[in-house]
Amino acid sequence: MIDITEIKLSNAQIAWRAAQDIEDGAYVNLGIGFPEMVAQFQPHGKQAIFHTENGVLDFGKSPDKGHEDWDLINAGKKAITLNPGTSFFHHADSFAMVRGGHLDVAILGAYQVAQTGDLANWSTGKGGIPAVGGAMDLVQSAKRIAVITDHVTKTGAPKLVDTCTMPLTGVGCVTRIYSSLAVIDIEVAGFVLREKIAAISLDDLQSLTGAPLHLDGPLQELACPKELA
Amino acid sequence: MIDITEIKLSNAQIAWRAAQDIEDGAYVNLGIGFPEMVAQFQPHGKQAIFHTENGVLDFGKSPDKGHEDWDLINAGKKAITLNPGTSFFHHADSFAMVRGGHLDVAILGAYQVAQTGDLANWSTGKGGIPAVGGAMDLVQSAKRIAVITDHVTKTGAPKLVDTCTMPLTGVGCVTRIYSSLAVIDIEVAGFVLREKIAAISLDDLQSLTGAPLHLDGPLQELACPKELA
Amino acid sequence: MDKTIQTAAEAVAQIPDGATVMIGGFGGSGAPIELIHALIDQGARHLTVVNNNAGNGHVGLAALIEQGRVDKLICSFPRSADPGVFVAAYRAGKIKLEIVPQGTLAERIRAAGAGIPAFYTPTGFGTDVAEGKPVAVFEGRSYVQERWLKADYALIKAELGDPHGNLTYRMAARNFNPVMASAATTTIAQVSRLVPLGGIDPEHVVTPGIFVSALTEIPNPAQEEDLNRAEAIYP
Amino acid sequence: MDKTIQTAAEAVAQIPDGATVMIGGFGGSGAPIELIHALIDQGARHLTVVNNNAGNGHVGLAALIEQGRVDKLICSFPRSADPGVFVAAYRAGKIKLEIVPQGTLAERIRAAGAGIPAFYTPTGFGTDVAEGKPVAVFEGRSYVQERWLKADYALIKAELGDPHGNLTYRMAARNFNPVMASAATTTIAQVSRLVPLGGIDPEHVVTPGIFVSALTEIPNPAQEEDLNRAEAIYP
Repeated sequence: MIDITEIKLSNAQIAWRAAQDIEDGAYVNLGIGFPEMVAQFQPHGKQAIFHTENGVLDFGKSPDKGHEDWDLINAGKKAITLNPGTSFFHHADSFAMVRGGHLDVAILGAYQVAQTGDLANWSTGKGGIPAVGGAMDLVQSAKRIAVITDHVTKTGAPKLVDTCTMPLTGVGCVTRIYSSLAVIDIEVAGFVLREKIAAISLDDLQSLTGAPLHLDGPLQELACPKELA
Repeated sequence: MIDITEIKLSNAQIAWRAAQDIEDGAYVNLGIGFPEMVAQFQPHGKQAIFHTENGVLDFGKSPDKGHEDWDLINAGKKAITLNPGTSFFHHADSFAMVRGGHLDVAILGAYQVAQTGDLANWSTGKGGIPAVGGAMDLVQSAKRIAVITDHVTKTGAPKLVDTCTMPLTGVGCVTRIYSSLAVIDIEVAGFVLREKIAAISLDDLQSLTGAPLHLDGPLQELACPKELA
Repeated sequence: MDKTIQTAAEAVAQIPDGATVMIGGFGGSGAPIELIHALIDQGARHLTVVNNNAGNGHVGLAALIEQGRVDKLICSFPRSADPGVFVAAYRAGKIKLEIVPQGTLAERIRAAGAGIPAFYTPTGFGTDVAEGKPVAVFEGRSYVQERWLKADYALIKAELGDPHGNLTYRMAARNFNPVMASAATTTIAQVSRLVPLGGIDPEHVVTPGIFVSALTEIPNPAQEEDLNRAEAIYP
Repeated sequence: MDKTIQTAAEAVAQIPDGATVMIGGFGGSGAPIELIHALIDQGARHLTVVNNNAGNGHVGLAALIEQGRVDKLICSFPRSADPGVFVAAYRAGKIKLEIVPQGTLAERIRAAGAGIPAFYTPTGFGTDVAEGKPVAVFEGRSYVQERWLKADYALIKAELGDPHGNLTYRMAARNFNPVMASAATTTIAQVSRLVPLGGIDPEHVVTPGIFVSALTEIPNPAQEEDLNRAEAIYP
């Protein structure tokens, strides 16, 4: 198997790439953990508005250490700050926003994504204690569901698969994957490759992917700022 | 048929009688029109808290003429005032209070009440334009549903009936009727007479009632302040 | 991002013939009179309107009906001090009426905004309004299934608004406005005062901006009750 | 009418063994630590607890679990920085776990408060959490039927409270507290500041007093995060 350690994108680069597609004025929910990083890379002149499940819309960046207020946190329980324009609301209202289709984009992590758009990201199914949080609500309801993820697991197994073997978070919900090697849309045909990093061949990329990669129109180079590597 | 014009209670007296049963601290909704009058007769030392469907809890009495604020109205579109303790909320939250069973008492008017507790008070069924408002929600959900009404229609027909002939507002919902002649509970047996005005005989009262009046325990005199007559 | 629009006319310009339009308010309180009048001027026809009532006098919703723009009205209580316009249109067969219990109306609108296609309510069980609807028993009690109610547009009235569309309301004028804001594809708010971003305390926002597409400042908005006492007629 | 109670101990005194208790908060924000600790002192056992999480460290909900008082936990996310107490109890078979997606949890609680016994949601369709639940198709899309979730008691944390039980919250500490307040037979609030009647602007009330049975003032309430950073253990 090809060793991608040296060529694959860093998490920061993946997050940067995902951030480029967020339109000005979009309402965005970022999953807890790695996806939170996307907020750092909003392109100049495009201002996204971030929603967090625990009842805050239009919040600001992390406070300096020592300036946290633990009543002002995001869904990952990390401290956030106020923006001019912030609003607070209770949990049922917060998920009314989610379920009602008012979010433009949700960006989540993944254990597995199937070529049908099925997502598994809440339970490994191996006897660990399951924890679903707001993921199942988000994936059914935001107008666009994107995943950011390493292209393969730590042991080199594909995370982009024919059929998910882990418990599903949602059925047919993901429409775009930003991986450490490529940008892939999910359409009727399955995985449609839009961009790949220059350092990997199409054949090698296919060998690391658990279902066929289709081409439809021009294939772009996936280029990210080197300083984020 | 007996003429009750001279002996029957006034609307104010009926409203007064209904007000005596409202417990201190009770949350109460008064239907639009005649039932609104109940608020004027809260017994000394008992403070009810009034809810109106259009999103106000714990409001005060009517303002003086010329001091109305038309953003501060009740469900009957009459001007009200603020109390210390008033709160505002939107319509879905207001009916969450109603439907969720948080009101202790709702007092409504009636076209007909059946001995089963069925209530008809929204449509005469005669080709008039129907208007239901919040009545159907109230009658299904408040902990106690009481009706205040004349005992008979303007033409002398019973309003307390065996079976409602007009379109129903709710099924089996009314538990007490304060009429212009009597106080009647609705129980498994049907109409159970609790109080009647001294000036009418039991036989005459029965003749003005469309279903059997049962006795269960002592029959009290229905006595109301004469100055309200 | 700035959602503010200069005039009511511009705010309602895109509403097409045949649109379903929710109009906030309970009677006159919270009724967006200026937006409704702008919609009359704009000329859209064959509208389905969702409102608690059916208009009063000859202004606001009553005027929209009087101008023959409303094919169907979904409401809970088509009575008012002066319901003549609606009554005449209804009796002439010019307007269809769907009566919905007030709490069910509010919850159907809230459900649309919250992505809930159907829910069960005890309201209306055993009555005419339950006719043709599925019934189910939960824990021994019977309930009626009701469906969400969505709209293409919502016209609402708020008190303060900021450029992101965060809104507050004034007293009982809140009523249907916040739930309607959440249930329409496009929500247009008239605000009595436009404040800068940050001008509304985050704890006091009632409608977060995510539910608002556009807002326009109408200082000193007309109150339906005052117009009717002055026997106003629009246009 | 005055719903204020002098001490947390008195406020929770009536909670019986076997009760279902909703506890507000999302992680530590909005968690009524003093009420939970009073419940630990009070001694009630075999509780079913509804909370978004499963405790963190050895205080609050984690301490209640560590003391063996909780037979079953209904939550969306039983992970935290230090979930050891829950994990140990779960692995030892001492506590049952029902996992509910967070939005479904919030809506089931809201439905209980709003008198809606069941509703349909797209959330969880086609996943393990939909197993055994009715499914229905509306307008071509599949939805799962979810049921209301009621409780005997709710323990919540608020910022301001008045003698009628009107409440406000502090920033993201609002979270589950208002919906839980509406869904329990008896709702007990700890408030950081008790104000006289009229001390809360009617426009700013988040939980109207109708949902609150009793409230007690706990000035300067403990923050779970601070306790855990200080490695506190209760009792």
